[in-house]
Amino acid sequence: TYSIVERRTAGEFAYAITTDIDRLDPRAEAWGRYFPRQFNTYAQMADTTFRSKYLGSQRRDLLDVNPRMVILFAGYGFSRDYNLSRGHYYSVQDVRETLRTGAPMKAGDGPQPATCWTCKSPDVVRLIDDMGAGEFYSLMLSDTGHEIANPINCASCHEAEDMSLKIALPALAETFARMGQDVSGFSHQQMRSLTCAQCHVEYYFGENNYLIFPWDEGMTAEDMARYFDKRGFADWIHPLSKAPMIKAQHPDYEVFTTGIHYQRGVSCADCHMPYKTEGGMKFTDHKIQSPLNNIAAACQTCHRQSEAELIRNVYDRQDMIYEIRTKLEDVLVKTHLEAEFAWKLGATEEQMSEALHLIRHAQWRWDYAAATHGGSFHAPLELARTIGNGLDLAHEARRKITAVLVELGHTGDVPLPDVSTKEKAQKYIGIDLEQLEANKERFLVEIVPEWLRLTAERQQRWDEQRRDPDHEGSYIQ
Amino acid sequence: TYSIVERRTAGEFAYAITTDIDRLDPRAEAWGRYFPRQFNTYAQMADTTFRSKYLGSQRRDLLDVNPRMVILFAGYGFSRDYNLSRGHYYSVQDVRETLRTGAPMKAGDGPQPATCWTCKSPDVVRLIDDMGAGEFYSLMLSDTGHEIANPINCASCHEAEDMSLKIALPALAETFARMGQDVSGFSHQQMRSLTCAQCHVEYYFGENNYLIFPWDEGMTAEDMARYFDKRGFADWIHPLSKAPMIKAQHPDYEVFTTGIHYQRGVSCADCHMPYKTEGGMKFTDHKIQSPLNNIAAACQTCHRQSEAELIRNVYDRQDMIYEIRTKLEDVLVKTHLEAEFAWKLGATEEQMSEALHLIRHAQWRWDYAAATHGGSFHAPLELARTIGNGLDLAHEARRKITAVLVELGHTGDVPLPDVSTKEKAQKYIGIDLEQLEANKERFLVEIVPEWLRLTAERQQRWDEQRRDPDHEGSYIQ
Amino acid sequence: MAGAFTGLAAYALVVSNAVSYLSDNPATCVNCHVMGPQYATWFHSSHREHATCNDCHVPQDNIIKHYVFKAQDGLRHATIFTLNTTPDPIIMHEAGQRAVQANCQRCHDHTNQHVTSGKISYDQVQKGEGRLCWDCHRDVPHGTVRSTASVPHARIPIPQSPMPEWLRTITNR
Ligand code: HEC
Ligand code: HEC
Ligand code: HEC
Ligand code: HEC
Ligand code: HEC
Ligand code: HEC
Ligand code: HEC
Ligand code: HEC
Ligand code: HEC
Ligand code: HEC
Ligand code: HEC
Ligand code: HEC
Ligand code: HEC
Ligand code: HEC
Ligand SMILES: [Ca+2]
Ligand SMILES: [Ca+2]
Repeated sequence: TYSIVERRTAGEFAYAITTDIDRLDPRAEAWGRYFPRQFNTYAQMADTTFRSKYLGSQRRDLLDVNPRMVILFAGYGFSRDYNLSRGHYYSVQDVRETLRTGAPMKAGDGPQPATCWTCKSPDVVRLIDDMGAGEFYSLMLSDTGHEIANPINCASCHEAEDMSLKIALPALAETFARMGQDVSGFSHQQMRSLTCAQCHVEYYFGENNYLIFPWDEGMTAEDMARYFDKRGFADWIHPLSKAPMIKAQHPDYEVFTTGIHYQRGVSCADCHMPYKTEGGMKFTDHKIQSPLNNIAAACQTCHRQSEAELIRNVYDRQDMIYEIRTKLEDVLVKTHLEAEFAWKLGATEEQMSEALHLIRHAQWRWDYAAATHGGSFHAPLELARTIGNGLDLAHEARRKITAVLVELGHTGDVPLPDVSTKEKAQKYIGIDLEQLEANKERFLVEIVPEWLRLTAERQQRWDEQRRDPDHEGSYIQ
Repeated sequence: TYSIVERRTAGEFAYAITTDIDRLDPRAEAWGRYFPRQFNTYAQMADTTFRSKYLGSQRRDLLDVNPRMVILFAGYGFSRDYNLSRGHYYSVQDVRETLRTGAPMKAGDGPQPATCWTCKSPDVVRLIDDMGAGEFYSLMLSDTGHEIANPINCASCHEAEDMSLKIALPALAETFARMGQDVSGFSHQQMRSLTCAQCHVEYYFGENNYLIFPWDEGMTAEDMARYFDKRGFADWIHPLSKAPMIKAQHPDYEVFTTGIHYQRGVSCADCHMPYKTEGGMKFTDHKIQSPLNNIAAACQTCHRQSEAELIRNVYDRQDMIYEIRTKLEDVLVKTHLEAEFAWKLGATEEQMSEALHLIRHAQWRWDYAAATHGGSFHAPLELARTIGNGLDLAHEARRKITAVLVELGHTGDVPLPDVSTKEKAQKYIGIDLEQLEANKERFLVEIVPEWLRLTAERQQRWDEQRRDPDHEGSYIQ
Repeated sequence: MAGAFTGLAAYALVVSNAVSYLSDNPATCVNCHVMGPQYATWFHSSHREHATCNDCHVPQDNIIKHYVFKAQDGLRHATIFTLNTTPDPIIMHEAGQRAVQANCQRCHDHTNQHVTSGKISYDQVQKGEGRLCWDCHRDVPHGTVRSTASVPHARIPIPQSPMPEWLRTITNR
């Protein structure tokens, strides 16, 4: 028979298991040995068959689905290749395979810095522990390819001692510190979302490709736009319109905090890692995926509606957001192309400057809504508000460009190119996809196997050191 | 006085009461005699002190709060006078007092038909029972002023026999019948919203001012716009832009059905007429008002959050909708004024026709969102979607007009009048407010008292007949 | 004076059945019809077979606390009921929530032993450090709507009237 007093102390020892896991061990298997339920569900992420109306784990070519993005991202990596994510299990592999990382045939080659690895692997935790964040970020992706091998896993979120949640990567803690908050003060409950906020957030590369989250002014689209404006920051100059653009990357956490679930204390883990019962025991399901593949545990503990109705709720919200988001995309595409036309007619920087500033802001708002894949459900109203403002700005930009055209003597419609498919659009902006794919193929065949060989060697050495009774200190170095 | 003893059993003999109420009796007091709790709460609607951030029972001059509406409604009654509603208790009085009904000094005078009374008084139920709906609608408001005296009350929603809910007015039943549905088949739970849908819906006047709800194609803004387009219907021609406009009036029910509360089976009465306990008796609170004046009963039966948090939830949604709605208003105002300028420069109907069609549709979407006062909470996302589409259309309209101006040889900004206050805007569109108010004053002093005298006589006759043991049949005729 | 007061208090206790608080039979809770919705929802829940009202609503860790809590709570409910100031909707107080949370954990300790949800106390929840069991299990056991609106036609055991038949006939006329 239980007494509450006894039970509460018992609870505290739950995971005070002594393991020999090194906190820097980046291999899921090394941790998984002690936690078979969590490991097994984690491993289920290898399965990428699930597909919902807009999302899921199947890789989908988003540029093919929506060729407008090719024009919007012209001049930037995302116009080459942009896929729907497949899940944590594939994080490293996807970085190697995307055309955005090009084909660096030797250490030091571009186009991307090592910073890209940051959110893809706990090997990064190990390297940063060793060399410091600044040093790591200042390397190239190709410099570190042989060091980064394990996809996101246990060491990304857990302390080895007691399996409590932790912020393993520096950027989030640095950001909060700038804002006067100490991550170590956050409660366990908050950590159930903050571990995700290490990566599922908008970021940019500062000096020497230092990873920064631009939250100093706040987390809405307007707040972050102000942050970038103040610093005169641009990710790239759009080759068609010549507007100084800002890229939004997955502001999932930021958008989520404006939604009703966050406001009611629901955390990311509640829906994406709900409890599961096996033999009457609860544990956290580590198959992180679309909750629509697991409605019973992810939603129905809190909502008694049928699966069909809950799915409809999600699709309804997504449909509404996509409807107005697409309107905004259409205007933006035309505006870039008409701006290009104005330059061709000899527009001056002075004539164009207002319009370009408006394009920057309109597209930023669009991207804030588009880049957060779950946002259409996490906080649909905030996205609708942001898109509404984006529509207003984009039309205003287009209006300004029309006025410039009139000044330049052009009236009536602007002749627009046919950019209605991924192929046509990429051709128009001068992307030679075949060439890029051929280079990538060479890289994957010639370079990556060498990276994997070095990794295998390294990891084998660790295991030997771990088994070696004479070895002192950490078996990882 | 109650005792514990009584209250324990009070619940048992609730409403198997036989009354002598005539089903057509339009007086709350006549019904209230038997139902003191409902009557007393009903009578509390006389109090109009409550005011929330945007709504409440205080009369507020919406044209003063938002002068853009003067321009948007130019040429239509709403540009003269538009107030925030005060509640059912004032329905008849408000119709008499609004400048929209002018100053009809004798029977038959305009501007408004008797149809306006429909949603304002159960006296209408009585008259329609007598003369039929078509006949009633074809009269003028002034023809029937002496017949309409009692504000919305019991007979608007209840059967006299057993106090069950009923659809007392014809328009809703006719609308459902056209769509192949029979109102008598609706469940009690549905009636808890449908009694409100008798009035809180978009309507228009068909032939001979027949009251119609335009739902045949569906209830979204797009569906109803299609309905009106098919019929080539316009409420009025805008005097500035000359666009054929459609007025949206309070599509509360329509918008509500797209929101999560409706989808989860919550009805209007749940929030606006929550249960109340008095002496252990649960009864329906008949003080119909903003739920923010009664959070405990209206929200906390279902939500465990604090009052402050629930209010914040409502205001957050309203703020977001108002933010983008205002953007849309700004564009619409400019578009009307620029269209006016184009006409002045000699634009042709052909040049303008596309733009005018776009204005009609953009403003309809705006109005659909603006006219439903509760909609920003009832279904914020649907309104944001609708406003987003409105923004796209309005900017497109403005763009077309700019193109016409260029064709007419005008480039650069259009000189716009200062319409930034209610006074300035009304002056610009030629409204002589003082004159209208003076006429109204004469009407209220000279005509209305006579109407009230006739009413008193009539109602006294009823009471005499009711008390007369020899009188046969209904005491009302 | 004091005697009269004691007498009145005793009368109120008897008539309002406050003594029934000492029993564990759920029907005794419904002695007050204001408890009707809770009874009806519990009656249709999976817990009917396993847990009575008191299994959840009264501390079970210590026999003295158990009865002190019952007496305090029972007195407050009886008083409020008698004074006719029942809040609508009724919402659990802090002490009540603390007890219920502990009771959920008491029975479901095994299930929750390896996850943090099993270790969260009411006080931690107040500090934002976790959630109550019924923040997730929102329907356990009373459903999400706490008013008669949720169960308008629920059948609950109607309490025996303490009024003599003849008095009732007269009062009801
Ligand atoms: C270390 C960085 C990192 C952390 C921490 C992280 N994620 Fe991710 N997440 C990613 C990356 C990268 C991807 C895309 C991987 C790919 O498809 O290549 C991703 C993908 C996802 C997906 C898409 C899965 C699918 O099937 O397509 C979901 C859902 C998700 N993460 C949720 C979460 C949640 C919830 C948390 C916290 C409990 C979390 N993530 C923590 C980086 C991270
Ligand atoms: C702050 C963390 C962070 C950084 C830095 C980051 N990513 Fe990601 N990455 C993510 C997250 C989170 C996802 C999953 C987004 C989703 O699909 O919802 C992701 C997804 C991806 C994917 C899979 C889907 C796709 O887009 O095709 C690739 C490839 C990728 N990132 C490459 C990169 C590259 C290249 C860089 C550097 C330029 C980079 N990432 C920098 C967090 C990050
Ligand atoms: C993306 C973040 C993330 C990753 C990666 C991750 N976990 Fe977890 N893990 C969590 C969260 C969130 C919880 C829930 C913590 C809580 O609320 O108590 C959790 C809980 C646990 C628990 C506590 C018991 C339970 O089931 O709740 C164990 C043990 C655990 N994880 C092991 C692992 C192992 C082993 C791996 C690698 C295979 C892993 N985790 C990878 C986020 C993660
Ligand atoms: C831990 C509890 C919890 C989980 C898990 C959860 N919800 Fe909710 N949900 C809530 C709460 C709380 C609200 C706010 C309404 C309220 O206060 O009752 C809400 C609101 C909603 C709403 C209405 C908000 C809106 O945008 O209109 C929808 C729809 C919804 N949830 C669907 C889902 C779906 C689908 C899932 C699973 C993917 C889910 N919920 C998972 C607790 C939860
Ligand atoms: C109330 C439930 C709920 C919560 C809480 C929640 N999500 Fe989601 N999330 C969803 C739903 C539903 C989807 C849409 C899935 C779909 O369409 O298949 C989604 C989608 C996603 C996706 C894209 C998945 C994919 O298949 O590519 C990511 C990434 C994501 N969420 C991350 C997060 C992060 C990070 C948090 C916390 C900051 C979070 N979510 C909180 C329910 C939730
Ligand atoms: C017979 C027509 C009619 C019916 C039926 C009707 N309403 Fe109204 N309602 C009105 C009119 C007219 C007004 C504005 C009266 C005024 O201020 O002059 C109004 C005003 C209101 C207001 C604003 C109150 C305030 O304090 O400003 C609310 C809330 C409301 N109604 C809700 C409801 C609900 C809920 C129902 C159904 C239970 C309902 N109405 C049924 C016609 C009706
Ligand atoms: C189909 C039902 C219906 C018809 C027909 C109708 N109304 Fe109303 N009226 C309402 C409702 C509902 C409200 C409350 C709207 C709100 O404030 O939310 C209202 C409010 C009002 C108000 C008070 C607030 C204000 O707008 O200043 C006036 C005055 C009014 N109506 C006049 C009229 C006139 C004049 C006509 C005829 C042209 C008319 N009504 C036709 C349903 C109707
Ligand atoms: C705008 C519509 C409307 C008006 C006007 C109205 N009622 Fe009601 N009434 C309702 C609704 C809705 C209910 C709840 C019915 C239900 O769900 O059982 C109700 C319930 C009742 C009941 C049943 C007991 C209860 O409290 O639930 C009585 C008796 C009653 N009303 C009397 C009146 C009297 C007397 C008046 C006039 C003073 C009146 N009503 C005016 C809509 C209205
Ligand atoms: C009869 C029950 C009921 C009443 C009364 C009620 N709600 Fe809700 N509310 C719900 C349900 C059910 C949901 C949908 C979420 C879910 O499934 O839990 C919801 C959702 C919500 C949401 C999230 C939806 C969104 O738009 O993001 C908010 C906020 C909310 N309610 C506030 C209120 C407020 C404020 C009131 C009072 C004016 C109120 N509710 C009255 C049952 C109710
Ligand atoms: C879930 C709760 C809820 C439901 C259900 C609901 N409303 Fe409302 N309603 C509100 C809230 C909250 C407001 C905003 C009040 C404020 O801002 O003061 C509101 C505002 C209104 C207003 C304007 C009130 C004013 O002060 O002028 C009207 C009219 C209205 N609702 C009618 C309806 C009708 C008709 C229905 C059903 C078709 C309905 N409501 C259903 C919660 C609800
Ligand atoms: C004498 C009549 C009566 C009896 C018998 C009764 N209650 Fe209550 N109960 C009330 C009243 C009145 C309230 C509202 C008082 C308040 O909110 O403080 C209430 C409130 C409650 C609450 C919420 C407030 C709190 O204290 O946390 C709970 C839980 C509760 N009762 C449980 C029970 C249980 C369990 C029983 C049977 C053992 C029971 N009641 C028997 C009259 C009674
Ligand atoms: C399995 C545990 C359990 C049992 C058995 C149980 N309750 Fe509850 N009770 C709860 C929980 C949990 C809440 C809080 C529910 C909420 O607010 O959503 C609650 C709340 C209440 C409340 C306050 C209303 C509120 O929503 O805060 C009353 C009154 C109540 N219960 C009475 C009873 C009565 C009477 C019985 C027996 C017929 C009973 N309970 C049986 C767990 C239980
Ligand atoms: C007196 C012991 C006891 C108490 C107290 C208790 N439970 Fe239970 N509960 C049980 C038993 C026994 C079952 C049935 C288990 C089964 O059927 O396998 C059960 C079933 C459940 C279930 C699964 C079935 C369902 O209804 O969804 C959940 C969830 C649950 N309890 C949650 C709770 C919560 C939350 C509380 C506190 C509010 C609580 N329990 C209090 C004994 C209890
Ligand atoms: C963060 C959300 C959350 C919290 C807090 C939570 N649970 Fe659960 N619980 C769940 C989920 C999700 C499941 C798994 C449901 C499934 O398997 O479909 C579950 C499963 C259970 C089960 C097994 C149900 C079954 O059908 O077998 C019981 C019993 C239970 N929980 C009781 C509790 C108790 C007691 C507490 C508080 C100590 C609690 N839970 C706190 C989310 C939660
Ligand atoms: Ca960025
Ligand atoms: Ca209309």
